[in-house]
Amino acid sequence: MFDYLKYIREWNFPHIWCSGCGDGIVLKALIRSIDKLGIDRDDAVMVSGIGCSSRTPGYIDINTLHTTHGRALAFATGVKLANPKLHVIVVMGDGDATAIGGNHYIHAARRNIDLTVLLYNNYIYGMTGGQVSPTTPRGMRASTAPFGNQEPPFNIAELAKAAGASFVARGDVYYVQKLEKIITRALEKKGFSLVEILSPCPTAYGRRNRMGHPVKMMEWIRDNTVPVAKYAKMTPEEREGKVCTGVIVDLDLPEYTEEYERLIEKVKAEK
Amino acid sequence: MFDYLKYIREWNFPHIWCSGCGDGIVLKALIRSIDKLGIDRDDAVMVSGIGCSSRTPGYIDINTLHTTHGRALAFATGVKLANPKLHVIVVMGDGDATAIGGNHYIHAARRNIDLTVLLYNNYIYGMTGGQVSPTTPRGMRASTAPFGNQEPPFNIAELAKAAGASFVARGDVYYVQKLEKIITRALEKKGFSLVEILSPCPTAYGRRNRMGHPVKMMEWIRDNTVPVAKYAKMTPEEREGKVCTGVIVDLDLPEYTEEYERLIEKVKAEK
Amino acid sequence: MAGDQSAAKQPAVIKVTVEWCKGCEICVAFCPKHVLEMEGGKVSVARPEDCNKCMLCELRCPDFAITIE
Amino acid sequence: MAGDQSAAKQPAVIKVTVEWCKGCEICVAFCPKHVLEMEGGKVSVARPEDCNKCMLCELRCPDFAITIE
Amino acid sequence: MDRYELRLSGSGGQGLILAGKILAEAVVIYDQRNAVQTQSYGPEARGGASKAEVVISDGEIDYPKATNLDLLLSLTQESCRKYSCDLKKGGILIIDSKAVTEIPEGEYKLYRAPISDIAVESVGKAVVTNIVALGILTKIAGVVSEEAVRKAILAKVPRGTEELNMKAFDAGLKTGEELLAS
Amino acid sequence: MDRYELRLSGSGGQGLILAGKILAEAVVIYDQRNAVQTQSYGPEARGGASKAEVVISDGEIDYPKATNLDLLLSLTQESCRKYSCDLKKGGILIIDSKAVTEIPEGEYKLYRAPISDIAVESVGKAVVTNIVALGILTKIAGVVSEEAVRKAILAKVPRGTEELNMKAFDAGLKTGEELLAS
Amino acid sequence: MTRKQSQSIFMMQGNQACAEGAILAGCRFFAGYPITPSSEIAETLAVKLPRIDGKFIQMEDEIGAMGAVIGAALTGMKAMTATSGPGFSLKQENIGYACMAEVPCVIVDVQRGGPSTGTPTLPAQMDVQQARWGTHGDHSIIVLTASSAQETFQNTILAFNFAERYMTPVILLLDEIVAHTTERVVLPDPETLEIVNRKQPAVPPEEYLPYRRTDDCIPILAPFGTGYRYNVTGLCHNETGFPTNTSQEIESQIIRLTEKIERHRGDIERNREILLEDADVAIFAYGAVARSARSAVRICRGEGIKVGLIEPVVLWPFPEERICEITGSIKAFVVPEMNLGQMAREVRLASRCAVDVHELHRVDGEPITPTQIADMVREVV
Amino acid sequence: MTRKQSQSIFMMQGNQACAEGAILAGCRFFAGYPITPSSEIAETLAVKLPRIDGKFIQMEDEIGAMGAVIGAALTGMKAMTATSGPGFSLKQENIGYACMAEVPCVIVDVQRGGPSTGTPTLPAQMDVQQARWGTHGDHSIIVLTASSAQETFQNTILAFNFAERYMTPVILLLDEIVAHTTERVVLPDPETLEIVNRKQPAVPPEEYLPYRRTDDCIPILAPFGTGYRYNVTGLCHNETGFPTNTSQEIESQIIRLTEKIERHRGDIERNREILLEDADVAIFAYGAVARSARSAVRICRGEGIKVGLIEPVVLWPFPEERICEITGSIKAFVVPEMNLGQMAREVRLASRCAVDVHELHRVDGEPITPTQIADMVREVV
Ligand SMILES: Cc1ncc(C[n+]2csc(CCOP(=O)(O)OP(=O)(O)O)c2C)c(N)n1
Ligand SMILES: Cc1ncc(C[n+]2csc(CCOP(=O)(O)OP(=O)(O)O)c2C)c(N)n1
Ligand code: SF4
Ligand code: SF4
Ligand code: SF4
Ligand code: SF4
Ligand code: SF4
Ligand code: SF4
Ligand SMILES: [Mg+2]
Ligand SMILES: [Mg+2]
Repeated sequence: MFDYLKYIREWNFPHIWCSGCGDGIVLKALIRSIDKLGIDRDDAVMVSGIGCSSRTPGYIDINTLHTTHGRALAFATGVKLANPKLHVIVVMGDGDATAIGGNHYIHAARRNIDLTVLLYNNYIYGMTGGQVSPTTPRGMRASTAPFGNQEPPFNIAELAKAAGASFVARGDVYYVQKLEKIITRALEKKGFSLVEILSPCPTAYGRRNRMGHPVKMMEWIRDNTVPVAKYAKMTPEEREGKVCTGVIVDLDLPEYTEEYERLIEKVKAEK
Repeated sequence: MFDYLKYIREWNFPHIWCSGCGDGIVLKALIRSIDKLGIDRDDAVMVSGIGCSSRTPGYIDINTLHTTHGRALAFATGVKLANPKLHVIVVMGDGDATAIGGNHYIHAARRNIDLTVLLYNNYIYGMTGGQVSPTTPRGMRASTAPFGNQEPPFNIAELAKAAGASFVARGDVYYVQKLEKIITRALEKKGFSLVEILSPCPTAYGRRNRMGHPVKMMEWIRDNTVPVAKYAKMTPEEREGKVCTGVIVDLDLPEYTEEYERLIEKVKAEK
Repeated sequence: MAGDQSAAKQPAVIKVTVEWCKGCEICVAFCPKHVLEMEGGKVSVARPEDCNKCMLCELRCPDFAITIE
Repeated sequence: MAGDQSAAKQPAVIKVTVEWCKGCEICVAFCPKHVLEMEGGKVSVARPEDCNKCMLCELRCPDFAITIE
Repeated sequence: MDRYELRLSGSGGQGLILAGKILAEAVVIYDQRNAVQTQSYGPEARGGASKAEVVISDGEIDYPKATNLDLLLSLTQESCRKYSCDLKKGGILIIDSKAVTEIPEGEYKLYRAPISDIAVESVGKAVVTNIVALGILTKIAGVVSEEAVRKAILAKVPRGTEELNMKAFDAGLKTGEELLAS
Repeated sequence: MDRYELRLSGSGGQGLILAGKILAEAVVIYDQRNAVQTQSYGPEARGGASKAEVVISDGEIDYPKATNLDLLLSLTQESCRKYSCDLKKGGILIIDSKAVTEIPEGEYKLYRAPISDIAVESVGKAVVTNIVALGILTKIAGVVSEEAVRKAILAKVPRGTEELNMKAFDAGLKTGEELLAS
Repeated sequence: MTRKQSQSIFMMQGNQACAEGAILAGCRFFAGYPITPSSEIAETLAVKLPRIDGKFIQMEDEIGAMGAVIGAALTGMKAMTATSGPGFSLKQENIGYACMAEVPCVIVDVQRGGPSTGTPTLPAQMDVQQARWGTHGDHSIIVLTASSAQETFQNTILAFNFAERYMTPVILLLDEIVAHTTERVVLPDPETLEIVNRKQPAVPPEEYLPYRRTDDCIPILAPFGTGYRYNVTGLCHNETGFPTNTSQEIESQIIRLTEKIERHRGDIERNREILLEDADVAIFAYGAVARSARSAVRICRGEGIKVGLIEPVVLWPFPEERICEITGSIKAFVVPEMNLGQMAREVRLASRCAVDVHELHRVDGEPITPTQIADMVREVV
Repeated sequence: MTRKQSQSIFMMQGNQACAEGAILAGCRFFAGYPITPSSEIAETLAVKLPRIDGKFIQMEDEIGAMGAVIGAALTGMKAMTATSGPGFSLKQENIGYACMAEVPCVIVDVQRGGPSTGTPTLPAQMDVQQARWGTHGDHSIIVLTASSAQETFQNTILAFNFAERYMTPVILLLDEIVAHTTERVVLPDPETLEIVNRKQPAVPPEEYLPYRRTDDCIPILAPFGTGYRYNVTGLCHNETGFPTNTSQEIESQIIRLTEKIERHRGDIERNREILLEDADVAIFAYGAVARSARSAVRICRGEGIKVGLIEPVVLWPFPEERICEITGSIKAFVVPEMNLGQMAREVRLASRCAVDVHELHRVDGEPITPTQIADMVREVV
């Protein structure tokens, strides 16, 4: 039996997430990965922004930092650069990371700084009650897209890739064992590691889009995700409406804080 | 003889740019493109951020809006959405567009809003005296990278592409006729059109990096740019240190303000 | 798959932390053995003997409310 | 290329706005015909008769300081 | 009437905010008296205890919050525990008898009915519990006309659910009548 | 000395800021008196007129800007035109006689020398014009010791250019001497 | 929001009333970024604007929203954004731009408790000094408030009118109580509303100077695209709109930015006053607290206590003169606020410290009650 | 910067002196974004920090820089950022976070004229009210200033000491003149400097409460990675650091944020005073203007005018009591500022309007001269 209690802040439970919210499922997968890798809780830091997903730090018993909306990666950059020995895990929602936080997102990826980023994508602003997000698919409804969203969404993973991330993957809370494996790989990777996670929001997204019941949202994930390898072989028509999951990028690139240590050595040698 | 005087604010000349600064060369190419397309000066708006390149609005006799650092695209989005009949040209430096302005950059590209973006890339913060930029190549010196830049630079064009831009191109001020053609195509394109332009800064970049003389910087561009088609055929080793120029992306995608007009029609019909 | 079999032999202990269960039905809907049911808005273990210890309910419960021993 | 030839025949009028010229030497360095020279930190038209009206000096002058007619 | 304060409480998702809005609109738009309606936002509103308040008056309503309740409706044990202390002496407490088993002490008039069961029985759906409660409350409080509430319900519920809601409201009215009579 | 104000002016890129810094350091670090140095930033500093100011005193220097000049050095016509009005009566004006042809009116002592030509003649490079000017000024102003300036130059110029700059400084000193003598 | 058939009586939240006011004021452009407790303003306009050829856009962040609003305003549109504390902080740089470039627009800040994320869903009035001083550099600014949905409706219109008349960003400061209380709002016949539209140039383009120094200190900015090609910048600029480094021009501009508001205090200042004539004690209250203050006045007057109330509709420029006048006839001020005394310091300054100013602070996320205020009034008397 | 061999006398700009002070104060982390007239601080530290195992990072923007500074500070490092007006506006949201979460750090704002881009290279003192009120929500903050390179060096150290002692962001407000004037700076023997380091928990992790309510109101935050696992948030929180919605906890936190500064005014306030004992007129001046004021005092005293000078080193909390005391013995204040009277209003408030406060404004990008001040003093006498 896996002992979650060791890793959670039991006194804060039950958590604030709605019935059927995927965020709790992700938290559990993360906990199992941390346990598997034997990461010391004292050396682990979780940094989050603002949003439902960003409330995760309240529930995990490591060093936790709940910052301002969109800025988690900036704070995390400070934490990691100041003390490269810490494992820094960054938790953000789609709005947090790619709307207001978009700039820190591409820059942290560019620097390839060793942060493990869990980006909970529920296609909506959950915390504030269902406004449209840069990841809301076209045509879907949100409180600020009452006639259906007319903006094209970001491909979060492609963006990280173009910006320079060394590890980019996508998982979901239906195929949760696969998610756990991906998170484990991301934690192991030295460099900016992005894991986009499809995590349903039945309350703010589901209800407005005929998926009010958590089970319906899980089914949607089950039926519309495709493993990367298979996705690669699909035609554009077949890809329509499908989301690929798995590891998309895994490159060996110089990591920022290691490069910085090298710089320090060089400069001190010159002096 | 081409009559630049028709398009410039003569009373502000000579301009503030340093001797050999590429920004004036770009301005001239833009003016010729505007002239060629017969764009009415009254209907054209130039929006810029803050930086040397962003001082361009002072010199061209159209509607001009010199905004805050990094925010030109946000202001431009307001201008264009409020009055889609206006031709909106956005002028930014590499720092302006991709450092502080990175978020607006990816979002304007994602929305594919009809803006013609001239991004003057001189690999440095010119205006403030030579600090490192997100486009400064590795190893090059800047006042805030005194030991050589250890951060990997953005590929500006790839970023726009990943974010969703419908037109992405790169030009330079040595091959200035080609630049003019690219700008003309960008102006004609309906949608977010990015033209990255290599424009030398001998003062803040060149001097620090053994290219203090404007002619040296022009030679560098001449010798290190490669047309897209040729670049595509090069090996990774051959590509090392080279920059490809030409049109990189040209797609037909729905344009934001047109989509918005469609939304209005739909909503009004429903009412 | 000897391990599986021996595990299957030992009946599963399915623990529910009722105060934490928010009744999302996810565990119920995706239990391959239909072990679980909803009752009064919370999960209830209807047929523990059918459980194959696949752990899926535990893995997918968002509320840390169900565990398999 | 009749056009080119006839153009070449008519001698070029190279106009320099001295107050605007900042002496960057770009026009001088890349003039294919070595028509231009630097003098006292500004451009000067040394050999107008050699000009082939390629326009490159005008196109590349950052300061709107040189034009070819 | 100087000031009549109601609080509808239960858990997030029970539709009490909507019920509060309907009540306030009934008073203002259809009974043409004055009312203001407020509600709890925030983490409270998600999952935990949730509340909507309506203050009714014939004059201006300066202070919009209900602090000295004339009537408290509680659909959950938690909300009942949390809010009953705000009831004024002699006030009215309406509870869902299935959900609230621990009855708070105090000088008030208690009315209990299996409200959500009534919803299921009357129209087969628990989602209309809020409307049933509204019917009970309309009858018992006597501060708003049935007609006004009826109109307000029709104006605010999703198209296609009017009949369902009317049935639920009627069931509530009937229950209220019985409670008053007993 | 109570307060001695100098301004070194010319165009951006002529190295006058560096000259100002050298002068101030010579006074403070090597002559162990007090000096403050300021300069123009901004668009002015790019291309147009550029200036560096040094205020020298034996006491505290409160107001750091030079407004009532004891000495003005001008290497361009533009800067001379712009700044000569700030010269105090009886002050010193040193100009590059090649660049400044229009001499402003006023009660001051004028010294002219083809400063940039001297630079080219002495070491073959116009870049040391600022150091030549520093030599002239050191001689003429008499507010800082030659030794101090010499040390300050050595401390501030790029490694490998020390000899060059010493030559230029010497050429300046010589010119200054001649000017004083004439 | 439901409408009564015969009359124009509606039930709506302050946030919805704000959106309705904006539309009637002529607002046709909204750029925002969601944030509690302001989001209903955006959500209402997202539905309503496209129906009347208006534009709604949710930007990537608050900074972008403020930028887009300014851009839209320069095309001649009336434009607005709405936010709460954290977003208000982010908008400050571009609000300063709007001050500097003199671009009319309206910024709504529905205050929450703070600093930082603070208490996102609880009421507070902690941004009143920030509204005045939040951006860098010297400037003046008009800040309005409201105590009910009805007033929110009216003052939103007033905010647009001030923006257009004085060519300046105008801030409407609301609190969570006003924003989220659903109450009766009477919408007047649009014909009866006074709507101000910014001046248009009276001269041809050749003679046009956007920032011409006029008697009223207010510039005339032609909408982009109407043939007047000029430059707009956040740098100090002269009458032409081009950057300047000349001291006189810099000075004249900076002073004018403040002057154009200060000089028109008479037109801008608006206070609602209750029973001040014979009052010994004056309560100074605004926003939702003013509602409680009204009750407190009623309670105290019932007990024979001579207490009155001044409710400023315009918080900035602060009603200095009126406070000074009132000071002459009273013995003390009582200033209840959902902060630690941010406006009380202004009352003190304006009263020239001639009478005692008693501060009543509440910063626990709960509204100030009539009883609390009445208690303090009793204590003071 | 050149060093004299035998003694520690250097010639440096205020900006360089700031960087030197930071290093001696123990700062080992700088995150910034370039902006005139502050960039030399970053540039100096970019060279120096790596040599002493420190970290320098140029972030993508000012918001990110402020975030990185807070993150670094939570690992136990002393961290700093530097900016000017536009960047200072952008940092406000995260400065508020540092206030709320009580994270020690130093923010340098080298003021320019404004609002907006304004006059990037010209001196001004227009952000003094913003430094106090720039972020949303109620809070208190410590703001220092300096009038010379030497003082900049010293006050940078003081800023770090205050930050560490009071667990709060501290702002150092400079002006372009101080920042860019190269002058003599004597660097003391590092051994002689008083350096404050934040307290470490004295209890084991099980008993540790990061925001425990202590007598001095100051929390003890263990560096991340040292075995004390706790939560840091910008939401209102209780002693444990977890978010709260309880009114008592919210109130106690908000009040404590102000109390922890207010209660230690005695330790924090620092004024430099010249000839105030017998003065009829007191000049109140800070930053570069204080230099001119000193000359003005000398000039006026030379003419027999009894004038003195108070130069606050700490602008906020404002030296209310001292000003009040001085008010008792003088006839008038003269307050010269490179703004439109931002501190003069504080002097007026603190003096309880008991004496006249004469304001001298200069907003044209030129420094205030000794003559100007002396003229006004003469007028006033
Ligand atoms: C500066 C700022 N702007 C806006 C907000 C309001 N806000 C809080 S969370 C959020 C978005 C949440 O969406 P997402 O990041 O997708 O997280 P989710 O709740 O969906 O997990 C917003 C807009 C804020 N707190 N701060
Ligand atoms: C908010 C803000 N931060 C910083 C600055 C200072 N600043 C002005 S221009 C600039 C960068 C200029 O670099 P780039 O955008 O590449 O333009 P260039 O001058 O090289 O053309 C910076 C950092 C500013 N004006 N505003
Ligand atoms: S609103 Fe959505 S994202 Fe937030 S807790 Fe509820 S289900 Fe999860
Ligand atoms: S500093 Fe560089 S970018 Fe700026 S004007 Fe000079 S050469 Fe051009
Ligand atoms: S372990 Fe598997 S079979 Fe057993 S109850 Fe859970 S989901 Fe059903
Ligand atoms: S998945 Fe968890 S919360 Fe959902 S019903 Fe099952 S036990 Fe309850
Ligand atoms: S037109 Fe061509 S050939 Fe003639 S001067 Fe110019 S560059 Fe030389
Ligand atoms: S290119 Fe233009 S500015 Fe440069 S030297 Fe030639 S004419 Fe002068
Ligand atoms: Mg989301
Ligand atoms: Mg650049």
